[in-house]
Amino acid sequence: MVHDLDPRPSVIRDRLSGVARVVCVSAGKGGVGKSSVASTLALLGAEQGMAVGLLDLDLTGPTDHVILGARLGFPSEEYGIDPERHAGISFLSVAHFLGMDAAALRGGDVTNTLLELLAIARWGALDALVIDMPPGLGDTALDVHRYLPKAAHLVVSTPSRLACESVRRCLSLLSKQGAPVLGVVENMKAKADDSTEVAELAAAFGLRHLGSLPRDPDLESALGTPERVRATAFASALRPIATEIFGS
Amino acid sequence: MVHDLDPRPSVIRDRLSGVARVVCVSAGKGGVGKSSVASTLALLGAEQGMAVGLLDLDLTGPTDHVILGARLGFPSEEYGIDPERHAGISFLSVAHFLGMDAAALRGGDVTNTLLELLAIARWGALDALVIDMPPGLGDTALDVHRYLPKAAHLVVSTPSRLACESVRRCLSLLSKQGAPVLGVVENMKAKADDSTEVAELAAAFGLRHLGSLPRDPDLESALGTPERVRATAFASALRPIATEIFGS
Amino acid sequence: MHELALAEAVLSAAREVAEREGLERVTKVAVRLGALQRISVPTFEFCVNEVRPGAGSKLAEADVQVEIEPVELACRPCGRHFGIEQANALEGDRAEAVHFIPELVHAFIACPDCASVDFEVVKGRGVLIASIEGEGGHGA
Amino acid sequence: MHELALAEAVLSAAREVAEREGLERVTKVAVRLGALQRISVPTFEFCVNEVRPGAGSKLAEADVQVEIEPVELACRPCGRHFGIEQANALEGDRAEAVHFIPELVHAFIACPDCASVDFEVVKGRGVLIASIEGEGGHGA
Ligand SMILES: Nc1ncnc2c1ncn2[C@@H]1O[C@H](COP(=O)(O)OP(=O)(O)O)[C@@H](O)[C@H]1O
Ligand SMILES: Nc1ncnc2c1ncn2[C@@H]1O[C@H](COP(=O)(O)OP(=O)(O)O)[C@@H](O)[C@H]1O
Ligand SMILES: [Mg+2]
Ligand SMILES: [Mg+2]
Ligand SMILES: [Mg+2]
Ligand SMILES: [Mg+2]
Ligand code: NI
Ligand code: NI
Ligand SMILES: [Zn+2]
Ligand SMILES: [Zn+2]
Repeated sequence: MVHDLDPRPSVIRDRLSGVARVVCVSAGKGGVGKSSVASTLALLGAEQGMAVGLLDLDLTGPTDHVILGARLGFPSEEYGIDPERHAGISFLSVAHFLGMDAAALRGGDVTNTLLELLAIARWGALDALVIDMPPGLGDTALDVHRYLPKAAHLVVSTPSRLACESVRRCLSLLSKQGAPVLGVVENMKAKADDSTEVAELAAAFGLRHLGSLPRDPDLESALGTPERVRATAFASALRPIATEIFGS
Repeated sequence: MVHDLDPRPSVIRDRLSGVARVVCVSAGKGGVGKSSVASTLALLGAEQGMAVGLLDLDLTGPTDHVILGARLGFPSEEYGIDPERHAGISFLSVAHFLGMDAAALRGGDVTNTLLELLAIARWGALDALVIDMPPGLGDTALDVHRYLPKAAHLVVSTPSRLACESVRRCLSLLSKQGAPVLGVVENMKAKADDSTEVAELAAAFGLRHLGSLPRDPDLESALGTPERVRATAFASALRPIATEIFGS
Repeated sequence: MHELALAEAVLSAAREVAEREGLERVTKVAVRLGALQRISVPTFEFCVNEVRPGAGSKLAEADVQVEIEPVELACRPCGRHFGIEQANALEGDRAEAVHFIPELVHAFIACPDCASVDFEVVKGRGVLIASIEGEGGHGA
Repeated sequence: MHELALAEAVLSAAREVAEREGLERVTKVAVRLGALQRISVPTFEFCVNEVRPGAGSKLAEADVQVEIEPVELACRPCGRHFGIEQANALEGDRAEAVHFIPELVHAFIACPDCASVDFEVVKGRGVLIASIEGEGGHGA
């Protein structure tokens, strides 16, 4: 009576039943700092005593393992796969399976990969699962809304008009979808920069501007060492935002 | 005897028969400056007396119109659509049709949009068509290889390890595909930065490091005014690369 | 008349098929126009005749039959099928945008049941060759 | 045994179907295992029995039939169908990566004719419920 049914969507809710909240770090635009914010947010949550997971859904351009200095290699499997425990967080990325290889994925392959990861990963009890989103408004954005409808979005933009142009389209999509948006974080703000573009963008969608993170020349050299990432001015500026998000 | 045939691929070669070369500005990674490089490259080609086209294939996050200060609104149509003449170049973007709206596109929709644009746009005689690629290794990257197999890639990276991580996967894909790669351009190099990551990346794939473009604090305010973009230090550093690419 | 470009694509694809299959002439090309793209049958027929190659070509005598395929959209999250009313309601710049690039419908239409913009265009997208018939040569 | 997670998914989906269709019990669940993912029939049967809910559940007595579906890949640029040999030749970490996430095959396999990595997995990807049968209730 039923034919060719994909069993995976049915088990996703179970897999996330121990997860108190899902926070997607989104932008639409690439290079605004989604991965830096998502990874550092997860580290700051752990620092604050939370049980935090991090899932890198930038499936063709994963980078969170570089930021965290996480080992690549297969996660252990028992009743599914166990996200890697690293720097106090539970971490899963396609890079664990792919190593340094490259797989170009069409939309249907993206959906399949995402469903497979959500179906087999055992996150256990988490205060928050942070999801690092890919750039663009494509299959991942639509699938997250479809399969994780309660996920709340933390939207990142830089002050550049090019970033705001794309982030506006992302906010417009989230608004059409009725997806919860926690607010907008401004990243890579130069000291002298008094532009108000990001604040205006947030206001145009009735969203909070949650704060500004400085362009931090020391972030690059801290990459790969979690305690050094946590010690950057970038992380310091993100800390109050993390407290608010994980506390709320 | 033939059923449900998509007529569009058949006409693409005709549409580009007057185009001497296609140059894709690629990276895999977002935010490394693909759009800035692609748009400025097109402007510099025009400055050098070339007939240059610019096609923004970042279909869900187009930004070239912002860089160029191009008017949005429908292109004129005659025997197809005529790319907009702006600042001496022929320019086409999905933003011409979409304005400020947002359309999330799954992979199949990306392919359809790309085929439609390639089938209806009349580029005429061009010395070069510059294509601004989206971030990620997905439908657009695969379709460009499939439908424009002779396109040569100009790959952009920043010195950051996060950019290099993704750009390496892009180079790995291009290499597997046997796609022509013109070389690697290093963007947003800080004055004090003597990192060799991008040079090593190029060398690892047997490619030329074509040059470094400075992180230019004046680029942002020049956006939207082609003559000001051409007058930036960013454009000055790109000029010899443009000469080489368009002259070759 | 950007439709001329699509009519050319149809004839170009038909010629390619004729060559691949070794036909001497194409007798019939059936075209389906997806209603989403809002190209009328007379307009497309006019365009085909404008760009049709002259006497002596394999396509000179082909009977090009054009029909409209109604729009059918399917919402991925909730499964609802819809589309005809919503597509008909598109006006002005939105209709024009979808006329040029049917996928842009994703910016303008949502599922009437669950408001999702995540729907598939099952039918009625754009210009498609439904079938090609020919005679002569080894492929007849 | 990450396969336990997939076996759970199969039983969870079957239970959902039983509830939606008002079945009293599920009599049969036919599962197709795509050969690409390299899960053996005995392994998957073992996993299903490990996670199968006990007496009283709608699934307690279901006959879970598991069969392997061969791999079929289709090259988009050139149309060539291939896959069985290439998938069998995967070894070590590559086989393991594809065992966890079948799409990663795109990193490791290319079309034998044109070397393209742009192919579709037509058949034999992963775990799929081919059919579910049940009885009792209003949906029987
Ligand atoms: N606040 C910051 N200061 C300095 N560099 C930053 C900052 N945020 C991000 N970066 C750098 O900018 C680049 C893009 O950041 P990334 O987190 O990869 O963005 P995304 O995930 O949105 O593509 C990376 O090289 C990263 O190291
Ligand atoms: N050399 C540069 N100096 C300063 N800013 C730059 C430079 N290149 C790019 N940018 C800025 O960096 C951001 C990303 O550039 P963009 O061209 O949009 O990259 P992509 O197309 O790869 O996403 C934009 O805000 C752009 O203005
Ligand atoms: Mg990222
Ligand atoms: Mg990432
Ligand atoms: Mg861009
Ligand atoms: Mg762009
Ligand atoms: Ni028209
Ligand atoms: Ni396993
Ligand atoms: Zn719906
Ligand atoms: Zn092939």
